[in-house]
Amino acid sequence: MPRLDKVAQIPKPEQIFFFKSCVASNKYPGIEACGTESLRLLGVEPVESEEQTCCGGFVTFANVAAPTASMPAVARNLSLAEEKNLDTCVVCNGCWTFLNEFGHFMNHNEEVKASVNMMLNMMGRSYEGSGQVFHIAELFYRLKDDIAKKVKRPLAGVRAATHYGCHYLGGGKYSAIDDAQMPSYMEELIELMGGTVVPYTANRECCGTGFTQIINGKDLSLEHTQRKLDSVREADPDLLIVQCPYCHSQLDRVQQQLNFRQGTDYQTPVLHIAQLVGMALGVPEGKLAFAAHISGRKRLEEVWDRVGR
Amino acid sequence: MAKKTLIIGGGIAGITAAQKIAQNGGTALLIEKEGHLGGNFAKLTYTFPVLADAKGIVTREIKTAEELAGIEILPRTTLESCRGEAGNFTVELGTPSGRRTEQVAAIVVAAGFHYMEPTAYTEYAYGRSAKVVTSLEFEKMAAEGRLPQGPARVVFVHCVGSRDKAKGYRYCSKICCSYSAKHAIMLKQANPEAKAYVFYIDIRALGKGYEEFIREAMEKYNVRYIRGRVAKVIESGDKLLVRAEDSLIGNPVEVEADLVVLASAMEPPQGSRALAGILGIATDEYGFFREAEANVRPCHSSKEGIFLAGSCTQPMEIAAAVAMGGLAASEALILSR
Amino acid sequence: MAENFMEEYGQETSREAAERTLSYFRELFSLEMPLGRMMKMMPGMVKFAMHGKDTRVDLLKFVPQMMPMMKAAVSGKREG
Amino acid sequence: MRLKIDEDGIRTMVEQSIGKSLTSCLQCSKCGGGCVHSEEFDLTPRQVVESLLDCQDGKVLDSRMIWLCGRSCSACQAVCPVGLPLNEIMAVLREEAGRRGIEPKYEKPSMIYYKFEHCAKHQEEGEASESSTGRETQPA
Amino acid sequence: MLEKVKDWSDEFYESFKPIAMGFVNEAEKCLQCGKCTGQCPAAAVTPSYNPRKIIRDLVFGNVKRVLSSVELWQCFFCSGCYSVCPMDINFPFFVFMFRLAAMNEGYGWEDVKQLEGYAEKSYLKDGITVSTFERNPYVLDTVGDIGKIRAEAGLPPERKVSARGVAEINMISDLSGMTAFMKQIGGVELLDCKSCTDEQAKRCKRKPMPSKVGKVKTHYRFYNYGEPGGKKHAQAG
Repeated sequence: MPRLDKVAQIPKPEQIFFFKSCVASNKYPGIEACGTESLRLLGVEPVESEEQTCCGGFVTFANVAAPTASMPAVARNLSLAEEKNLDTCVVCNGCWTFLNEFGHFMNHNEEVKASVNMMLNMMGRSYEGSGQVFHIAELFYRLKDDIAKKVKRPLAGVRAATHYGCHYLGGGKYSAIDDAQMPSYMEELIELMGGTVVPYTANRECCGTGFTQIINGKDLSLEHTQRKLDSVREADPDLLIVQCPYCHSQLDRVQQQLNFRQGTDYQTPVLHIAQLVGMALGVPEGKLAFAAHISGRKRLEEVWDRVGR
Repeated sequence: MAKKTLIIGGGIAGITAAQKIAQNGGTALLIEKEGHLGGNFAKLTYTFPVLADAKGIVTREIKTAEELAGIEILPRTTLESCRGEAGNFTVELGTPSGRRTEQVAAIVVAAGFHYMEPTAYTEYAYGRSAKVVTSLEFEKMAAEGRLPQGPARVVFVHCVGSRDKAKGYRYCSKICCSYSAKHAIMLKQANPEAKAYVFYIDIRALGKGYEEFIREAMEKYNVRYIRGRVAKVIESGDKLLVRAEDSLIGNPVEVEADLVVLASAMEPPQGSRALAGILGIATDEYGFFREAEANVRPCHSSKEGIFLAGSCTQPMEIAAAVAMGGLAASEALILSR
Repeated sequence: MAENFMEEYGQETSREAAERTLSYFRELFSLEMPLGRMMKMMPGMVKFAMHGKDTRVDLLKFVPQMMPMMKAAVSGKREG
Repeated sequence: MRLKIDEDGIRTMVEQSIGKSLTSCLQCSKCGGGCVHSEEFDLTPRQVVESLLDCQDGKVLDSRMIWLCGRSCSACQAVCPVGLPLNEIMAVLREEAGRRGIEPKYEKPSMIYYKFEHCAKHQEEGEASESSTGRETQPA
Repeated sequence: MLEKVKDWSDEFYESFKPIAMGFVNEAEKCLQCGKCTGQCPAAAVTPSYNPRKIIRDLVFGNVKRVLSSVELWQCFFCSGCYSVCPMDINFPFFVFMFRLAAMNEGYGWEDVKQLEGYAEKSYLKDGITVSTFERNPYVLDTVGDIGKIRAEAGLPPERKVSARGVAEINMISDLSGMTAFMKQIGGVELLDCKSCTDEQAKRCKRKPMPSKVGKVKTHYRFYNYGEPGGKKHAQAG
């Protein structure tokens, strides 16, 4: 059950700082386009910034960067939102955890904050720690009444399975809006838009990316993803809904890799929650950018036919 | 004529205290918020470490108490207020027939305990799946003969809510190890075909015959004890998948189960802090009543004339609660003479 | 297995590895600004200043804030 | 590796041959503590018993432990507080392994980890994706 | 293998806690209950990875074993252990810190080397860690030009971070020592895969590890928490 007291704390913003994600921008542009577009349709103006870089989580947790570099990088990105006096909205679980955890850490450690601020002052910025970071799914859940009113393409007859992603629920044990072990807000959203939720056994399992394991320990990664995909195939949903572009990339692309390696036939289209909401709200087809998806294209077409273009 | 003693709570500790006071020439006023006496003990089917008929024992004890002349039993009664000092308390009781004021010399608090509802443990699917039950519900199932039939697999999970800083309490509930063994034996006796798995962290069998009892469960009844806390229970079709680590071999393991029994923690009784406020006695960080001195004066509360008995002070087994009830009774008698 | 292990490790114990690790982290997470560390930062700042006019302006604004720190670092070194 | 707990393994067979129930094992680790082979263990005798109780037949029969143990030494058996005949257990397991055609493992394994995945030529066509930049390697 | 307790550094954890900036704490509260391992995705697919054992070794100061282990590099960073932990131990941060310490000792560079390109060629150059570059031919065929798809979606054909933004993260990198750190990683000489012949590629499979990265001697890593097992590892040995 979503923690409703936490959801109520999320303000209904007029404007929000839209934090772009690397994977979403460069591999699945539909997530970025739909995220901004559906927020706009819901009456929230996304504000973007050219100066916003990658959150730095990947290079930090891949141990390429010294951790001393990641705090200023996080503070710099957050200060961009602070300059505009806005809260931040992210589309990626990784960005969410990284900005939240390290922001939280700096807010509770004055010495570190001072030394980070010294570095930011050199480039004419400063970090206060006043803004909050929300995941776009949190915002959608907050605005679910508006979504219910504005559905243009009801997802009738669409069977969707969900995957939340570890970095939102695991890392955000105390800050996520739902219970870390058995979340249900995405299911609620799907049902709200007229879809059917398909339960499957490995719902709360990791997608298998394993952060850097997909590069360094590919066998481990693929084995784990295969377990997940097996379970998904058993339930046979039309769509697999994720809320993290990195999980999205893994679940989408590994299907093809496993089909290539082992001759299996995994064909489940994977969609980001922003794309699903965009689909329901009637965002034009081009903006959903399904052309960037690899697995289950045929199935996706069927879904399109059902909901109407 | 000796002065009266008020006993709060009609569980086994309260009943024992009332009996002892009456048998030694005192008068006891036993109040119970439920409609019947017996407390948590009355919800059990068997006792441990000797598998004796719990219902029979409770009925016998209640009957003894009811027959004794010096005991007045007030069911559905709560304490409303309390004034005065040791030897001369004025208490106001809320009975079904209205308020009633009494003069008592001493008060024995035997408010018992409460089984925690493990709703916070969503990873164990409690509340979502009908096949995940607490120990208390398992007792009920056993009493009604609804235990799984045929070659079913039942998983018992220790330390649900106990020894858990994040979602539960940091203390050990002391009796879960023993009663889970009891449940496993009950299952095996009712249905020898069934398989029982117990996931534990440490086996804390501190008491006469407890270790032997648990070893008996392992060796005679072939209950499989696996060291490791269950990480999650997943619904898979009509089965449950229980995932944990067997930390003695260091591998994660998975058991397919038909029923999962959660040994939920012993909590302080509901409203224990409010009761402590009325009486003016201290509680500890969890809401258990604090004893004046843990070792040699375990039944003295922080206020003179108010005594504690049973599991409202700490998690404890039946024998200890009975012993403490007797001790509280003798302390109360000193004041009421 | 044990032989493999010894071949690679030698007689080194965890104590020695622990000491090295601790001193490594002490240095890594130190928030102090000794002169040596400050000098190491200089090339980065110069590179930033070379980037464009706006960066130079921002960096110049920072100079008054930097001077006392420089002084402290220099004098601190002399005292030490 | 996640193991699935089974019910029917060689446990019953072992118990019948030694004439004693394995459930009496206290898991106290006294057996492994004094063993001369502790340098080369993959499983300690205690873990062998635990694995047998979990019916992890493959794990036990594939281990080196059952081949290393039982060579004119009964240190574990002598100290066992519940008197489990560990030597006999290992002998029974060796027999069973022989029956199943599992080769004896006496040689010492190398525990060093090798890893050579940095060359793109080793990655077959169609499997190098991982949302990576991978600029140091060219598309195949 | 037989270990001497006197070789362990029992003060290690206590002195590590204050300097680890809060990334390593609460490990002393560990109950060794195994809830973390029970749900761990890495433990489910690897033979010997076990977070519980790593925490135990950390608290007991058996640092050598943790740092030289392969298992340290098998963590999935999924935070599942933290989410179920009854004592709120944030284990992924431990792994993060210990990987740094292991690199200081010379272990695990070959893993990090593969990731260094993301930082050097993408993060610091473009400000974006994941570029549009695609090397999977199947994906290239199916998807085609990502710039075109972006344009169709109403976005600029390429996401650009402003030059000022890139300059700023470069300065952060220089000032915080990240650049220097990366130079050290970059010191591993690997065969140039672009120009290597088939012959070289074959050799590459058995190529010994570089003996030095920067100033640090590189070491082999060991399966320290159990027998790897399986045919694949038997061959590797």
